[in-house]
Formats: sequence, structure tokens, C-alpha cells
Amino acid sequence: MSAILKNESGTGAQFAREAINQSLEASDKVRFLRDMVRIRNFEERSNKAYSQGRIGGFLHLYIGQESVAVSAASLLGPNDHMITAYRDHGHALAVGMSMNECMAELYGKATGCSKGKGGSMHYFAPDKNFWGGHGIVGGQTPLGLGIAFALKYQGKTGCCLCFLGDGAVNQGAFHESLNLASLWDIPVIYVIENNGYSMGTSQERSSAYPDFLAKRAEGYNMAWDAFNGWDVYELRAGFHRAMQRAHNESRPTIVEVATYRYRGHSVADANSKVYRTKEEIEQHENLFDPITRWKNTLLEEGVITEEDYRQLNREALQEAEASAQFAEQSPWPAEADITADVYHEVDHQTESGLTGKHFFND
Amino acid sequence: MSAILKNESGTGAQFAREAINQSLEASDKVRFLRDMVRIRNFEERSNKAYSQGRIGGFLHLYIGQESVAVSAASLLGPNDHMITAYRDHGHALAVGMSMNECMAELYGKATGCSKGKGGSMHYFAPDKNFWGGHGIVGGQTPLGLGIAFALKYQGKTGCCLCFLGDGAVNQGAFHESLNLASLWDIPVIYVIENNGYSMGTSQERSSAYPDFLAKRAEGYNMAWDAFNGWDVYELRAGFHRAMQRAHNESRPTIVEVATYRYRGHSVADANSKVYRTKEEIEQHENLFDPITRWKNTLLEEGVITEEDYRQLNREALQEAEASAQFAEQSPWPAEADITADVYHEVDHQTESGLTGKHFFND
Amino acid sequence: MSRQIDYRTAIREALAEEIERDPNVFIIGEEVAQYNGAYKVTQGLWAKYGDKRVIDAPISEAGFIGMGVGASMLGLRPVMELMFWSFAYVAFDQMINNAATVRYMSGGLLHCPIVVRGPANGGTNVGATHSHTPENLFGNMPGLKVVCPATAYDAKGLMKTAIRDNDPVYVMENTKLYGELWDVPEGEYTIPLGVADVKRSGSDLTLVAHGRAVITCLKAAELLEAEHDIKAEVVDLRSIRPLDEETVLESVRKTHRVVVVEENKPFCGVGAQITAMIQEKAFDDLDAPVARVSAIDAPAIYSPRLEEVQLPRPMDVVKKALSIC
Amino acid sequence: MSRQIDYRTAIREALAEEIERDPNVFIIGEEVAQYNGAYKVTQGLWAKYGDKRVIDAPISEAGFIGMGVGASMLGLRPVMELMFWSFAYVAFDQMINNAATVRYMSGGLLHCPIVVRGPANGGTNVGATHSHTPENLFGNMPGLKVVCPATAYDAKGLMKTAIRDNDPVYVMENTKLYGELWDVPEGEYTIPLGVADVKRSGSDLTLVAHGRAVITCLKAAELLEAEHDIKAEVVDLRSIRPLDEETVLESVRKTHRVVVVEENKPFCGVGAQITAMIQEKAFDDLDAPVARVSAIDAPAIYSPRLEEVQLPRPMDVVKKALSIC
Ligand SMILES: Cc1ncc(C[n+]2csc(CCOP(=O)(O)OP(=O)(O)O)c2C)c(N)n1
Ligand SMILES: Cc1ncc(C[n+]2csc(CCOP(=O)(O)OP(=O)(O)O)c2C)c(N)n1
Ligand SMILES: [Mg+2]
Ligand SMILES: [Mg+2]
Repeated sequence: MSAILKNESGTGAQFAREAINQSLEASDKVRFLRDMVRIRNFEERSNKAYSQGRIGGFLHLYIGQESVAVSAASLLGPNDHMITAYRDHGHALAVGMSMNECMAELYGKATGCSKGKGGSMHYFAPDKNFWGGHGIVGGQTPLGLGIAFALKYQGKTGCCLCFLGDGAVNQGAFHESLNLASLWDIPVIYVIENNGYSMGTSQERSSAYPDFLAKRAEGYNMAWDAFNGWDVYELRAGFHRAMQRAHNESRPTIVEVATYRYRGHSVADANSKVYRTKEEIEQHENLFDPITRWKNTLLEEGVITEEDYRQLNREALQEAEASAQFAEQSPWPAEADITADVYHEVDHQTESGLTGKHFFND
Repeated sequence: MSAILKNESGTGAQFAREAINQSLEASDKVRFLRDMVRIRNFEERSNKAYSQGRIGGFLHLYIGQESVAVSAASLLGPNDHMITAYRDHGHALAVGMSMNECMAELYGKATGCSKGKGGSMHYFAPDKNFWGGHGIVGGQTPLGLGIAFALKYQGKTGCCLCFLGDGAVNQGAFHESLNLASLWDIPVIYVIENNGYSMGTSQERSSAYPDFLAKRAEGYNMAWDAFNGWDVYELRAGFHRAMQRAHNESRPTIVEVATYRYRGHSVADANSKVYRTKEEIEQHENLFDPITRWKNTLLEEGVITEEDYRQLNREALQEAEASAQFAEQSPWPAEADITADVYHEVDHQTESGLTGKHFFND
Repeated sequence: MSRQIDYRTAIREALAEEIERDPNVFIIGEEVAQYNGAYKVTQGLWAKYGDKRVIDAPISEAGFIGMGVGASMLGLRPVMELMFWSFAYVAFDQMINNAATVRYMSGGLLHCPIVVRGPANGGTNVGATHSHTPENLFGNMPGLKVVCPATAYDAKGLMKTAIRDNDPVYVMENTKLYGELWDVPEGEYTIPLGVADVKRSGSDLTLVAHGRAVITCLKAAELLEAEHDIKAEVVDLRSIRPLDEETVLESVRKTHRVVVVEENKPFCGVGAQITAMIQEKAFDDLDAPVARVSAIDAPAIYSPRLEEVQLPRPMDVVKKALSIC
Repeated sequence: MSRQIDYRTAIREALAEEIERDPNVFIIGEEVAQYNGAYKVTQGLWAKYGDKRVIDAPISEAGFIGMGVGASMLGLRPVMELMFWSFAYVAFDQMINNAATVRYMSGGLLHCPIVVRGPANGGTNVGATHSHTPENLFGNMPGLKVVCPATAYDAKGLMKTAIRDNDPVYVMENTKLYGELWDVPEGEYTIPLGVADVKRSGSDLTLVAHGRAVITCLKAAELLEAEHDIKAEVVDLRSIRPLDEETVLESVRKTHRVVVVEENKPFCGVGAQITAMIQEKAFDDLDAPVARVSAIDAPAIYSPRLEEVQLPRPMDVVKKALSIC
């Protein structure tokens, strides 16, 4: 029952009144809604492609969690960066990657964001300050630290939002990163997207903790916060606080966000309705769906009409469909591409890339 | 200034009155003193052997910390176990390993406790519930968990005391172990022997923490305690509390013990008086030396006389000297021994040990 | 009496039989209990044997594998699942420095009867981080044993032996084989480690392989016979360390030509070791250099179409064979 | 102008020069700053370049090396010291799955210009956990580069190239060489990766080696010449990946006999790879099987007397050479 997590800093409407939200234009608010709707449509379409056998391997859907990536991305300044784990489609689209390159990547096509080399778990867009997409649980947490370290080294006022799951908190690399972040005043924000489960294991069965996972921060003399994941205003207010701490004090934070994934761990997770009850899933979908909630907020605020919402949905559906067509029609990478993008020096035919043998098949 | 750490559960003489200490016979108290003195003499002698070039590699002296291992070992029941890092001479002698086998191991002789295969960092005595002696910082922490897990699995009431340094707390494997220990109610006790430094790095430069390293336990919903390391009564009382928790509730504890090493990180540490002041070292030697303190306690209690103490020292010196002679005169392992003790099945010439090639030099 | 079961079921039978046989055997890993295993190898075992014998672990490979090493020193026999062998890299120190050396560094006072098992293979479109084949990395370390079964029969027999073995045994399975059916007798049998198996006999050429590459070689051998009249013998190493060099050499002495095939990466891979060994011990028997087919030397590509090309296919083996025949 | 400096000093000069040359270069590792380095390689650098460029890290190898990988993606060029390469095993996942694959998995959008350096050797009586030589383990992974300098001259030139290289380069040094003096010119020079060096020329036999084994081979070559009138050529690989196969093959085509010498463990070691390569590419040039001398195949023994025996000595190389000459 993670979505009923109680935030310490306030509840409900008060978040809307915080300056970071007050300053929003109506167009911004609609953009957040559009982005969430686009993520959901993209993933529904990719899910369809998977069941049609057009996509293989893993497909970890973010459906139910869209507000988290969209709220975070909405706050990024030029020196703010993001990195996440394998459940990365939402973050990728939220920072501005196109559906076409993302869908083509799922298909393993040459037009994919990683030229078909990374797949679902490994999206990257350095030009959008998005550093992946990482398949090894917890493995991205030192990288996020490193990105923030580089910002500080370069004298830039910025931060890195490093996302991880509730299951990932028990990896050693995360713990090492926390100590370094606090010890060295690194402006990294660890965002635990707590959807209550790591695959089929509930949070209670994977972690020992007092009341919040984020509270482990205290052992490193680090700030932490926890908030609900379905409310864009609350998320923006919460992320903003942590980002201010990073920008102004160069101090790290652990942020725990209560959220929920409606689908299985990956689309191959046949057990997804076994380790949790139908009621639990429905309760989240009915009461805490981030898109419905935000839509309702915007309806109440008079920012959109029901027809606007339907229109957003139609457009997103079309965009997703078009991206699938794009992916279908795109070419496969060439066989010779298998050994491209391994070494920078080889790719660029530098002296270093030309001396000695780099590949050992013959 | 770690030795002035303030314990939460009480101070000074009150520890002597706790039941676990009240029940001590005079002979027990003398034995603790003798064991500490033996450890110190053993190490002084090994140090001499090192400077004579009779021993190579690493030699991490425990001098200044003797009370910790001796107090812990004094509480071990038949199902209580110990495991530690590379600074392991004190623990080894405290559980009853002989000076001969320990000294011969330093010399790399066939009569060493590990037949000359492990060296200073890798002493073992399974028959004495002592499981090493481990060279990789933090690497022993999951092993300690496993020993305690095995006790629980076998239905035995016991625990494992797993020692580590203040620098080791920042290894990922330790964090993973803490979560598992608490999650699964494993009767392991992590003893942080906080001597204030990891090599040349002070605790402040290696760890971010609130006031105690042990407090990280709270993030795992685990009990913790901290106490002074120079007082045998206080140590015994503190370890006893944690062991009771392990025995009666099968719950883990982190215990932080403030202690100090007088010598360098290893005897090769030429910087040992550079990263800390002469005054700091002297203050510990003068005010908090565990042997002097315990000796004075026993003098005050009338358990020993000054002459008794001198006699203990003389005997320990002789024993250490004899162990060096034993080591000198012991044979080297044979060349064929290099490939013995690699595989149990090969050593025992079982079917599995006889099928296929296990070693690949020719 | 024989029957057909799949590779996954064969392993499950081995686990169940050994759990029943020895109270010290237990299974631990991520999602192995209530979820029945990410690849369903442990299906039903938790329901049958309960919390004590089948344990779900958090995502803490260094923690729970190190725990298993510690527990084994006291006599337990943990069988630890890595959901993918690729995740061994976060537990590498525990699996090398503790599992492989505690016996040695204690001068034989300890031993470490653990099994670590799980799939180690590419070919399933999961990208470079999830497609490692570390048989050479672990095989490099004296103190460890590494087994790569290619069939359900071998998987069951080798797994049972691995669990009874008193040294650390790392069993590398293959998700692409889990569903394959093979003849497996009812009832108890074991297969010793360090004994290779001639999976097909032939007189013109030896194909040496392990794991799924054995299946690739069997297909290649059919093609070679049908289309080129070349009779290839297929030697399945089964166990990487200990290694059955004699069976390989016997075949080479008969055929005089060898292709070593692996899904491992080539540089310092198992194929390099086998090749070096053959040229050393059967130099005068060789009519041509030992040839090698390995995975194409790049991180595993995601793209399904290309990943198929990256791993050795029967036609790649055929081509290589023709180059030395 | 030439002068003699030791291997340690040569590396230190390379570090200092590159720190001065490029503001993105910084050094991080345990005890590298205030303590001046466990083996004094970084002596004086913190005093000279300060906290920003020379950073002491807690004992968190996965944390700080992973951090370096992340920082390198943004353009920094961290040079990370492992106090011993043996400690790479707690950071193995970061060093393989992140450092070696981010470029590939991003389709070339990223690169990872890091250096990890430190000693990787046995022979100093520190036991099995501290004596690993993982050049074969890391060399196995496409995306990584591995360098093992044998002399001060090579160490300096290769280190500078490694720091300027845009791919992850793992430099494996040797504590037993740190104090050895060699001619090293004043002033700037670099040595490309992937270029082997003929350290001694000869016509009867090729000794192929890397790292300290090169020194062993040079001594063996002297013995062979003095006592057996055999003129051995010594080829120092210098760089393991990329690998200069041509220089090795050229020598083999001249001498027709080869001994590959390494302090690495034999199973799937670098020697296996070199041997497999030679027999494939110079099969008809070989008058005898390629012979190998590796460390005796057991975890590193502590006992000083025995450890000397465990690593290849000149007499072991001579003996092996005589067996094929
Ligand atoms: C080191 C490692 N161990 C195991 C896995 C397999 N695995 C992938 S995702 C996952 C669950 C992670 O759960 P959580 O961190 O809560 O993230 P969520 O999937 O809920 O987003 C597991 C066990 C992995 N990728 N890496
Ligand atoms: C993983 C790893 N990294 C680094 C080292 C080198 N090293 C050995 S001991 C040590 C310091 C440990 O300090 P601490 O944990 O406080 O223990 P103490 O030496 O004070 O007893 C270091 C850095 C190691 N053995 N293992
Ligand atoms: Mg989760
Ligand atoms: Mg310390």
C-alpha cells in the first residue's frame, strides 16, 4: 500500500501553492499531462508490439509511475541531469527523446536511439542530459554520483537525479555511493521510486527498514524526504526542495516516492497478479492513477476540458502508432556494426585505434 | 579521539557490577590479563622478526586493541563463533590458538596454523570456532552472516561475532549483510573496532555519519551500541548484551568499540606518526592502554600483585621467544604442497578428485 | 526406463532429490521461492519444501552468496541461484576471494561446498549487461569448478554431483536450452565432473564445445555430413574445470583436425585454453591449425537480428570446418 | 638526454605531466593524497596539485570507480588507483558492465575515458587474496584495454597514452618493479597502445611475455645464451589489449620456436590466447609446439620460500625452452 505514504512536509492542495508550482503557466500544466499520456501510449503500443513478437527480451513498463519522471524532468535546468535503471522509457520521453528513436530501439533497428545496440533497458540521450538506462540493479548509482561530481568539478551549479527502485536499495554500490555523496558534498539526488515490489518480492520481504527506506540517509548524515507519487504538484515541490539543496548547498538527498506499477515487472512476468491482489492493483488504478489525478486537477482548475484531454490522448495514440510504423520500416543494423561503437579510438580511426588488434575472432 | 567515546548504557565502575562480570572468578580475571599480555608479547616478537627480515609481506599489529578480542573471546559459549579481518593475531590467540602455530605461520613454515599458506592475514581455527583472518576489507562480513545463518539453520542457540574496522564500514558487502541480518533475524553481531583510522585516513575523512558509525543500524531497524574499548568490564557487559539479544531473540546488533592502534597500519607503514600527532598516540598509551587499565583494576581489587604482573609478562615474553625459535626451526612447506589444499576432493583422492584435470601447468 | 523431460525440469529434479537426500542442502536466490524462479527452474520447490529449504533473497548478490560461503564452512550446502550469471559481477570478490581461497589459505582446515547456478548465455535480446558467459573468468581460478551442461541428461547428473561435491562448483546453464526436451532416465544417476562426452562420433574432424555450442556443433556435424561428406565428431566438454583433456586428445588423434566452438568471447576464452592444450599435446597429430569459432568479439548486441549473427551458428562452424578440411 | 629513474618515479612523472596538461585529469584512490600512496607512486602530487586534483577515497572501490565512470561520461578523465588490482573484484561490475559497455549500449553516444591503475602481481608474501593478476579477465571484455608495462620507460610512455586515450584503459603495474631503475629520457614522449617491443633479439627461440615476466625472460635469455648457446628473442607485449600480434608472429617466423611466459594463472590466461593465436597464424612456421610457463596453478601461496617457486623463474623458462629446442 505504498501510495498512501504520508509526507512530512504537508498534504494535498498546499503543494499547489508552493512557488515552484504557482509559477506554472497553463501551457506547462498541459504539457505535463501530455507527456504522461504520451508515455502511457508509447508503452501500450510497445506492449502490443511485444505480444505480436516484434520485440524480444525485456520490456519493463512504467505505466502507473509516469508522474514521477515527468515531474522531475519538468524541473531540469541546463546543468541538471538524470540517470535511471532499466525501467527507463518514461524518463527518456520525459526529457524529450522522441517516440520514433525509442520505439525503433525496442525493435533493435539501426534508427534506434542506441542504434539497436542497447534495447529497452539502455536508452541514452547525453544531449538531453539523460545518461541511461542501466540494466544492473543499483549499478547506476555510482554513475549518478559521478555525474554530479563532474558538475561540481567543473564549477557548475547543477545536480544529478539518480533514480532507483525499492529493490535496488540493498545493493552494495548504492551504500558506497551514499557515503561518498555525503562525505564529499556531491549534489546528487537519489530518487527511490518505491512501487512496493522488486519483481515478485514486496518491500517488506526485501528490506529491513524503520518506516521509510529513505531514512537510511540518516546513517550518512544526509537529508531525506518522502512523498506521494501520484500528485504532480507534490512531486515538483519535493524534487524542487532537494534540487535547491543540491544547487545551493551542494548537499545530496535521498527522496522516496510512493508509486505503483500496474503491470508486471516486465511484460514477461506471468505472476504479476499472483504476488499482489487484484484489489490492490485496482485501488491504485482507481484512486491514485497519476494521469487521472492530474487530469482532474486541470479540469478543476479550468485549464483543460474533457475534449482537450481526449484530443491529447488521440494525438499520443497516433504518435505511438506512427513510431511503431517507423520502427517496422527502419532497417536492421548491418552485420559490420556489431564491432562498431566498442572503442572510441577505433571508431575514429585515431593512431591508438589503428595500432594493435582490438578484436579477436581471427 | 576515539577512546573518549561516551557509552549510553552507563559509565565506569557500574560495568563491574553487572552480573556477567560479578560472576567472574579471580582466575578468570588473571587469565584475561595474561591473554592480553601474551598477545602484546607475541606481536612485539613478530615485529622483531619482521625487522630482522624473517617475515615478509604484511604484519598488522593489534597492539592497543587487545582488550577487545580478549573480552569478546571470554564470553564465547560452544555455539558462539568469531571471524575478523586481517588484523587477526589478537583474536586468534584470544580464542586459544597457540603462539607456535601463529608465529610459524608468519614465517611461512609448514608448522604454521595454515601450513604457511595464509600468512599473517589469514589465520583460521575452526576447532576453536574461529573462522579467519580475511584480507579483503569488508569481505568477511557476509561470511560472518553465513556462520550465524548456519547456527540458526541447525537450530543451535549461538551467535557469530564478526569484527571489522572503521574503514570497512563503507564496503558494499557490509551494507548488504546488515540488511539480510535484520530481515532474516540472523544472530550475528558486527563489532566495529573503531581505532579512528583506516591506514592513514581518519574516520572523519572516510565516513559520513551522524555521531556513531554503529547508528547506521537504525536504517535497517537494527539494534546498536557503542562503548569504550579499554575497559574489560565495559566490553564484556556490552558484548554480553548483544549476545543475549542474539541468543534470545535471534536479532543482530552493530556494536562500535572505541579503541586505538599504537603502531602503524602495518609495520611497513612509515607514515604512522604523520597522519596523527605524537600527542594523540601518547594520550592513548598513557591514559587508555587496556593492559595498564586492567592491570590497575586487578591491583585495586587485590586480585594480583605487581610481581604477579611482572611474572605474567616474563612468561609471555618467553613463550613468544620460544615460538620464534619454533618457527625458525620449522621446515618450509614442500614444493609439492603448492597445489595441495586447493580442492578438497583432490586432497582426499575421491572419485571427483580423480576425474579430469584440475591443475593446468602442463 | 527413459522418458523425455526438458532441461529446466531435469535441473529441478536434481535440486529436489538433493534437498530430500541431505538436510544441509537448501536453495537461495532472488525470486526462487514464492515466484517459482525467474525461469521457473525452482517451480514448486518452495510449496513443497517450505521456507527453510527454499529462500527468497533480496537483490544483494554479494551479501547472500557470501553468506552461503560462510554457512558452507559450517557444513551447510547452499545451492545459490543467480538469476543471470551476469549478476555474478557484483559478487565477484565473494566468489573468488572467499569461495576459492578459504580452503587454501587455511591450509586445508576448511572447505566450501557451495553451488552457484543460473543461466549464462546471450541470445535472448537482453543486451550486453545481461549476456555474459563467464566460464573462462571463473575457470581461471584454482579452487573453483565450472560446469556447463548442454543437455537435460547432463544437467541433472552434473547438478547432483555438483551439490555433493565438497568444493565450490559453478554451474552455468542456458535459458535457450531450458525448454529443450531430452531423454532422461527415471531415478537416480550422477555424472562425474571432469568427464567429457562424445555426443557424436566421426572420423574426419573434431568439434569441441560446451553448453549450447554443443547443440550448434551437432547441427553443424549433420550439415557437414549431408553436404560435404565430412564426418565430424562432437566432443562436449561438459565440465570446464576439472577438464577432461584425454577425451579431447583421443578424438584429435583420430581426426587430426579440430574446430573449438564456444559462445564465450574469444580473448582468453575457453577456446583459447583448449586450443593451446591441443597444440601442445597433439602437435604432431594435427594436420591443420586448431580453428576457433567464438562469439563475435563485441559486447552482446541487443538487436535480435544481429545477436543471432553474433553467436556461433551451425553455418559458421561449417564454414570454419571447411577452411581446415 | 637520458637518465635513470625507477618505475615508480616514471609513473609519477606521467601522472604529473598529464595533470598539468589537461585540467580534466585528476587522481583518486585510497591513500593516494595525504599518505602519498601505499606504494608511493603518487608521492608529492597532493602537496603540489591539491585537493581537487588528487583525492583520497574511502575503502569503496565500487563506489569511487563507478563514480569515475560517471564523471568520465561528462568529460573528466579520472585516473583511479587500486591499491592492489586484487581489489578490483569488489568493483568488478562497475569495471565491466559500466566502463566497458556504456559506449556500446548507447550506440556510440558516450565514451568512457578512464584509467584504472595499480599493482597486479604476486611475489610479495601477501597471500592469495592480494596477489591476483587479472589481465586475462579484463582483457576478455571487448571495450576495455589492458596494459602491463615491464620497464620504467614503458610505464611512463604507456601511462601517458592511457590517460589521453578515449577508452577505458586498465594499467597493471608491479610492486616488484617499482624500485627498478631504467633509462628514461627527460621530457615528453608517449608509447602507443598495441605495439609490442622486442626487448632482446635472437634467432633460435622466441620468448613472449608481459609485465615482470619480461624481466624473467631477459635473464633466462642470458642463461640460454651463456650456457646453451641458444639465442632467444624476447618480445614484450606491453599491451595485452589491443595486442600486437604482428611483432610476435614476425619473431616466430624467424625462430620457429616459442615459449610464452606469464605470471598469470594458466587456465584461460594470456598465455593460452597467445599460444592459440600463434598456432593458428604461424602453424607451418612452428618446429615445435608453443610451450607455456605460467604461475603454478594454485591460489598464491603466502610462504615466501614457496611463492618464489610458484612464479616463473629464469630457470623455469630455461628448462621449458630446452624441452622444445
Ligand atoms: C545485480 C542485479 N541483480 C538482479 C537483477 C534482476 N532484476 C532486474 S530488475 C529486478 C527487480 C528490481 O526491483 P526495484 O529495484 O524495486 O525496481 P522496479 O523493477 O520496481 O522498478 C531484479 C531482481 C539485476 N538486473 N541486477
Ligand atoms: C577491498 C579492499 N580495499 C583496500 C584494501 C587495503 N586495505 C587494507 S586494510 C585497509 C584499511 C582498513 O582500515 P579499518 O577498516 O579501519 O581497519 P584497521 O586497519 O584500522 O584495523 C586498507 C585500505 C583491502 N585490503 N581491501
Ligand atoms: Mg520496485
Ligand atoms: Mg581502523
